[in-house]
Amino acid sequence: MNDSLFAQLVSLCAGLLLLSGVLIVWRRSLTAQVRFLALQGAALAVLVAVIGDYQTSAELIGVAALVLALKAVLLPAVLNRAVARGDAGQLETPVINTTAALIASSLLTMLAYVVSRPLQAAGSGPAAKAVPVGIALLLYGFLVLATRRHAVSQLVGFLMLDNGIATVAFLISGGVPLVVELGVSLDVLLVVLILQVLTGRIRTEFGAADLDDLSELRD
Amino acid sequence: MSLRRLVRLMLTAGRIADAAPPLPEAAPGRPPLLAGSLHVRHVDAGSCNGCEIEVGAAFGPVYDAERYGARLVASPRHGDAVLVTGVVTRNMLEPLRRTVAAMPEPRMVLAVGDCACSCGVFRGAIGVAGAAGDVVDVDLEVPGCPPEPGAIVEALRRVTGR
Amino acid sequence: MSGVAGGIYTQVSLTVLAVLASVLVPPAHRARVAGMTVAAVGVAGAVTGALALAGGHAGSIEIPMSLPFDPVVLAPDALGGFFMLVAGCVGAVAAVFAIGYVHGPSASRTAWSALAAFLLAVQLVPAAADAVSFLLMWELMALASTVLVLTEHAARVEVRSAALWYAAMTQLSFLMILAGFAVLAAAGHGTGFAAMGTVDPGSTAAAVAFVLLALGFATKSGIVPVHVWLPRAHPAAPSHVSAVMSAAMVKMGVYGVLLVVVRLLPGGPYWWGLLLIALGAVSAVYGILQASVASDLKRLLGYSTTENVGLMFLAAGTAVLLRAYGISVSAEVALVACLLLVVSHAAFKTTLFLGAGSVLHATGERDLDRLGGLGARMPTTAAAFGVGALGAAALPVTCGFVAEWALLQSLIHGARPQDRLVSVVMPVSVAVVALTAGLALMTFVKAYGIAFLARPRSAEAAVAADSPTSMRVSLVAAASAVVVLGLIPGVMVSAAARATELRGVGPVWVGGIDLSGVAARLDPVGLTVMAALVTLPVLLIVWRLARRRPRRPVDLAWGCGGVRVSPRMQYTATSFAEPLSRVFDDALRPARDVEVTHLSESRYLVERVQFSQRLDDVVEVRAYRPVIGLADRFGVFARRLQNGSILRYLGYSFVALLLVLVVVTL
Amino acid sequence: MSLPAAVLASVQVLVMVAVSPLLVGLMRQTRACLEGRVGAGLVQPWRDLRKWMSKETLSALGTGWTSAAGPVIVVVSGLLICVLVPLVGAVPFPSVPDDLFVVVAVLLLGTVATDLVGLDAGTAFGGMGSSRQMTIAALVEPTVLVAVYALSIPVGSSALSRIVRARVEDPSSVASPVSLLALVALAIAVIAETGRLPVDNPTTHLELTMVHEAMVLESSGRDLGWLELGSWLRLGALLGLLGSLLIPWGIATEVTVGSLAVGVAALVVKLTLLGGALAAAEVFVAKLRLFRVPELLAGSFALAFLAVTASYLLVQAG
Repeated sequence: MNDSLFAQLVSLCAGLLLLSGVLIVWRRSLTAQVRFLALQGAALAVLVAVIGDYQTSAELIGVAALVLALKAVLLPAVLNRAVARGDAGQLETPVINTTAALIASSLLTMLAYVVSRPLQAAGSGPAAKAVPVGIALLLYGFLVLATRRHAVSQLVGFLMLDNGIATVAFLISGGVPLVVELGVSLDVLLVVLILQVLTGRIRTEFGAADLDDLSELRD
Repeated sequence: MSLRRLVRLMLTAGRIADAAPPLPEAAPGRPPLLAGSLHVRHVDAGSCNGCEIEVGAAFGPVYDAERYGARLVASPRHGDAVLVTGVVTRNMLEPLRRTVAAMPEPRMVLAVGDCACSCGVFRGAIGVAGAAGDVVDVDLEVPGCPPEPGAIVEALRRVTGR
Repeated sequence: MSGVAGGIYTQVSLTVLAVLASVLVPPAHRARVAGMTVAAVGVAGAVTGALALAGGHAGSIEIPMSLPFDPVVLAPDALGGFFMLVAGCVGAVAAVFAIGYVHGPSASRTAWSALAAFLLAVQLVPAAADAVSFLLMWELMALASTVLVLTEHAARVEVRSAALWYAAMTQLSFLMILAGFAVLAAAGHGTGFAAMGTVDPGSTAAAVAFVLLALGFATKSGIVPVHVWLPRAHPAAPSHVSAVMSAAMVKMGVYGVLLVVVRLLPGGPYWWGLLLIALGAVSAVYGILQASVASDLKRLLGYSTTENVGLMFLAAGTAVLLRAYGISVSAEVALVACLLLVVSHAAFKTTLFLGAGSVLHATGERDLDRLGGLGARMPTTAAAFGVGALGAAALPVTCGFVAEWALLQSLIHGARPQDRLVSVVMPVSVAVVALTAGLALMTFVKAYGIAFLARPRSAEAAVAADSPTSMRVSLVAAASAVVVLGLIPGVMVSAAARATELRGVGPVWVGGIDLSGVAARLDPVGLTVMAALVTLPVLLIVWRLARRRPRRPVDLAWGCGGVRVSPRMQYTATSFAEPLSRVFDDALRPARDVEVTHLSESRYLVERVQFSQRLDDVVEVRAYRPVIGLADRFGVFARRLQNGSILRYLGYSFVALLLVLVVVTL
Repeated sequence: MSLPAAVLASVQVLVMVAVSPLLVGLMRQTRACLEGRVGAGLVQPWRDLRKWMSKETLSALGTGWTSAAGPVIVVVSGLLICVLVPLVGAVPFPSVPDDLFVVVAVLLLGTVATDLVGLDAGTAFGGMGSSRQMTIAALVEPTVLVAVYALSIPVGSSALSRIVRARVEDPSSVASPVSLLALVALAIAVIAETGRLPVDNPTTHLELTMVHEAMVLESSGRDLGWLELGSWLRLGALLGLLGSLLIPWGIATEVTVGSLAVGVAALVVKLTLLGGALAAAEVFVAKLRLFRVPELLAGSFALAFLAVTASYLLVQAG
C-alpha cells in the first residue's frame, strides 16, 4: 500500500468515525443510536486493518478482526436486545435539547483539534494527523454520557468514549499489544453485559430504565 | 409502516389506477384556457360528508383525477373551478358566494351530488338556503347521492378535455 | 493655515453660530435657521474629514495649556479624517431632518444648542492627537448627548430612567478610557498620541491599557454585556438624535479601538484579537437576537446597532489576530471590512432611524404591532426605509452587502492549517456572521413588512400622511447613500484603504472592489446590469400580459370565506417573531402567560383568551439587577448616616477632625 | 463582459427556464408512480404556467405594489441564480464573480420578495407563512456559509466556478470526507431553502402546516405564475448546483458548441437523477413539526462544521 492511498483510507475511516459520532448525538431513537454505534465499530475495525496492512503486521489484522467482532457485531447485538426488550422505537428526552447538543458537538470537535497537538507530536506519519478524531469521539462520548437519561444511551456514550480512546491509541502507536487490547475489550464487554443484566433486572422490577426514575431508588 | 414493507408494497402493488375510460364530450361553454389544467377549490356548503368521501376517492390512486390535469388547491385565488357539495346552509351562503367571487376569471362552478344540484332529501329543511344553483351560477352538475367517483372524474374531464 | 486647521476653526465657529441662532432666533424660525446652521457644522466636518483623509497629517491646531501636560493638539490623521467624514455626513443629514421633525421640547433652545455641541464633539473626537483633547471631546460628546436623551423627560416618564442608565454607563466608559490613557501616558511619558505610540505592545502596561480602553470603548459602542443603555436611550431620544448617536457617536467607540490597535499599539499580541472577536461575536448574535424579537421599532434599531458594532469589533479583532499570526493579507482585508462596516452602518442606520422618526412623526407610534399599511400612506418614507432595511439585511445592491462580503472574504481566507487557533476561530466567526446575517434578514423583513405593508393595525396608522419636505429630502439623501455606496463601493474602499494605509485592496472597473490579496472581486454595477438584462424580457412579458388582462381590484383578501376579516387578524411583529423566540427560548427566556376566562354558564365555553409575553434583556436581569440591588441596599444604609440633622453632621466633622489629628500625630 | 461567459449565461438561463418546470413535473410524476397513480405528466407544470399567465389577476384592497412587484423579483432572482451558478459550464464573468456569498444574497433577495408578498396580503396565513419561511431561512444561512467555507478551503476561493473546475480536474476529490460532509450539509440546506419535505410539504392543503403555500395563498393569475416559476427555477438551480458539485462530469470549461451541448445533456441527466432521487425519498418521509426543523438544521450545521474540521485534519494527510 502506498502512502497516499493509506492516507486517503485513514481519512475516510476517520470521516466515518466522526460522522457516526455526530449522528449518535443527533438521533434520539435508541435503535438508530445502536445502529450508528455498530457503524462506528466497523469503521474503527477497518481503520485498524488499514494500519495493520500498512505496517504489515499480522497481529494488528488480528486485532482488527477482534474489534470488528466485538464492537461492530457483539456489543451492538447485546444493546439491541436491551432496546428490543423495552418498547421498540422509543425516543428519549435528553437533558439538553438536540440543537444545543449538536452545536456543542461542533465546538467539541474544534476543541479536540486545538488540544490534540501534543498527542500528534507523539506519533508520526499520516495516521497521526487524524488523532483529533479520536479525541473528538472521546468528547462526544462524554457529552452523550452527561446529557442522556436512558441507560442504553449511557452505554452507547460509554462505548463511544472507549472507541475514542482506542482510535487515539491505534493512530499514535499502531495499537497496544494484542494482550492488552484483548484485556480491555473483554473488560468493556463485561461492563456492558453487567450493565445490561442490571438494566434488564431494573426494568422487570420497575418498568423503566430512565435514569431520572432510577435516582428515586436511593430512598 | 417500516421502510422495507413500504418498498415491498410499492413493488408488488405497481400501478393501482384504473385504465382511463374513453374521453367524454367537452362541456358546453367551457373556457378553452382551462383545457389541460384545472385547479379545483372544494367547498362543503353543508354536505353529509358522503360526497366528500367520493371526491376524495376521485382524487385517490384508483380514479386518479390528477392524470387528467385536475388538482385540488388550497385557495380560490389559485383555482379555476369551485366544486360545491351539499345543500347550501344559511351559514355557508355568504362564504360560498365569497369563494366564487374570490376566484379569478375564467372560472366555473361544479355542483356535485343531488344536494348541491337540487337540495336532494334536504329540500325545505330548516336552515337550508337552497341548492348551489340558487346562490351562484352553476356550470356543470354531477347528480347522484352520492355520485360515483367515476362520474366526478368524468365531469372534470369534460372541462380539461384530457 | 492649512485646510484642515481652517476646517476645524470653521466647525467651531459654526457651532458657536448655531448655539447663538438657537438661543436668539424666535421659535417660529428657529428650526429652519438653527437646523441649517447645524447642518453646516456637519458639512464643515465632512469637508475637513475629507481633507484630512486626502492629506494625512495635513494640519493641526495647538492649544497651549498651563497644566503639566503636553499641549492640547487637534490634528486629524487619515483614519480620524475618515471617521470625521462619516460623522459629518450623518450630522448634516440628521440636522436637515430635524428641521421638519422637531416639535415641543425637541424644538427648544436647549435641544438645538445641545445638538450643535454634540455634533461638534462627535466630529472632533477623531481629530484629537493627544489624550487630553480626546477626553475633553469625549466628555463633551457624553454631556451633550445626555442632555439630548433627556429632551422629552417631561412628557414621558421612561425617558428619565433611560437617561440615568445612559449617563451612568457613559461615565463608566469615560472613567475606563481615562484610566487606560493614564496607564499609557505613564508608560510612554507623555499624553500625546505620538508619545503613547512608543510603548511596547508586549508590555504589561500596554496590556492593562488595552483592556481598559477596549472595555471603555466597548461601553460607548453598546457591546454586550455593557450595552444596556443602548436599547433604552434610543427610544427615549428624539429620532434625529438617535440617528446621530447610533450612526456616528457609537462609531467613536470603534474609532477608539482602531486608534489603539492601529495607531497607538500596532502589532499587539494575538489575545487582543481574541478578546475583540469574543466581544464582537457575542454582541452580534445577542444584539440581533434581541432585535429580531423586539416590537418597538426604535428598540429594534438600537439592538441592531449592537449587532453591527459587534461585527465591526469582530472585524477589528480578526485583523489583530491575523496580523499577530503574520497572515497580513487577510488582516488588511479585515481592517478594510471593519471600515466598510462603519460606513455602511452609518448610511443605513441613519436612514432607518430617520425613517422611524418619520413614522413616529406621522402616527405617534413606535410599536410595530400598532402600525401597518404605511407604504401606501407614506410612500417616500416607505421607500427610504425599505432601502435602509435592505442595507441592514446585507442584501445586494446596498453598501451593507458589500461590507459583509468583504468581512466574509477576510474570514474564509484567514485560516491556515498550521495555525490551529486561527483555523478554529475563523469558521466559528463565519458561522457567527452567517447567523447574524440570517437573523438580520428576518428582523428587517419584519420591521418593513409589518410597518409598511398590508392594512393598518390602529386608527393612528390609518390616518398617517407623509412627512414634511425637509424630512423627506434627508431621508432620500440617506437612502441614496445606501444604494450608491452599494453600487460603486470602490469609492469607500479607496477611502478605507487610504485611512489604514493599505495596498491590498482597490477599486475595479466602474467602482467595484478588488481584494487582490485574497483573489476576490465584486462589481455590483456588473451584477445590476446583469439583473437588468434578465429583468427586461420578464418585464416585457408582464407588460404584454397586463395589457391583455389588467389587474382587477377586489374588496377583500381571501380569509377562507370568513365574513369578518378585520385587520386585527393580520400577523403582528410579535407573532412574526414567535417561532424564532421559541427556537431561542433558552437564550431569550421570554415570560409567556396565557389567561383563559370561561363563561359563567359552562367551563367548556371560553369567553376570552388573553396572551401576554414579556421579553426582558437577559443580561440586564442577570448581571445588572443584582449589582443595582446591592447599590440600593448600600444607599439605604447610607441614609441612616445622613438623616439631615445638623447636629449629626457637625458630629461627623468633629470625629473626622479628631481622626485627622490622631493620624497626623502618629 | 466577455462574450463566452455571456453565451454560456444565456444558454443556462434558457435551458433552466425550459427544464425547471419539467423537473417539477418529473418529481411529481415520480411520486405518483411510487404511489401507484398515473400522474399528470411531465409537462403539466408548463400547462399550469400557461394558464396562470393568461388568467385574470386579482389584487385585494389594502395590498400595494409589493404584491405586484414581488413575484417579478422572485423570478428575476431565480434567473440571476441560473446565470451565476455553474450549471452547464464553469466560465464566470470577469467582473461579476459567481462567488457563493453573492449567490446566497441573490437567493435571499427572492426569499425576501416572497415573504413581503405574504405579509402584504394582510391575512393571518400570509404572515404565518412569511414568519416561518424567514425563521427557516435565518437558521439555514450558517449551514450554507460554513459548508461553502469547507468547500472553499481546498481551492482557496469561494467562487463556485473555481470549486467546480477543481472538481472536474480531480474527480477523486468529490469522494473525500470533507466534500461529502459538506455536500450532505448543503443538501439539507437546499431542501430547507426550496421548501421540500421534511421541512415543508409542497402539496399540503392544510393552512396550519403550510410554509411556502401560505405566503402565496393570496396571489392569483400571473402573480402566482411568476411566484411558482421563481420557486421552480430556484429548485432547479440549487439541485443543478448540487449536481455540479457531486457529479462534476460534463461541465463545460470552455465555450464551444460541442462542449455546451455536452454540458446541457449532462445537466439534464444530473437534474433527472437528483430530482428523481429527491422525489423518491420524499415518499418515505413525513413533514417534521415546525419546532423540530431547527434540530434538522442544527444537524446539518454540525455536519458542515465537521467538514471544516475534517478539511484541516485530513486534507494534508493526502
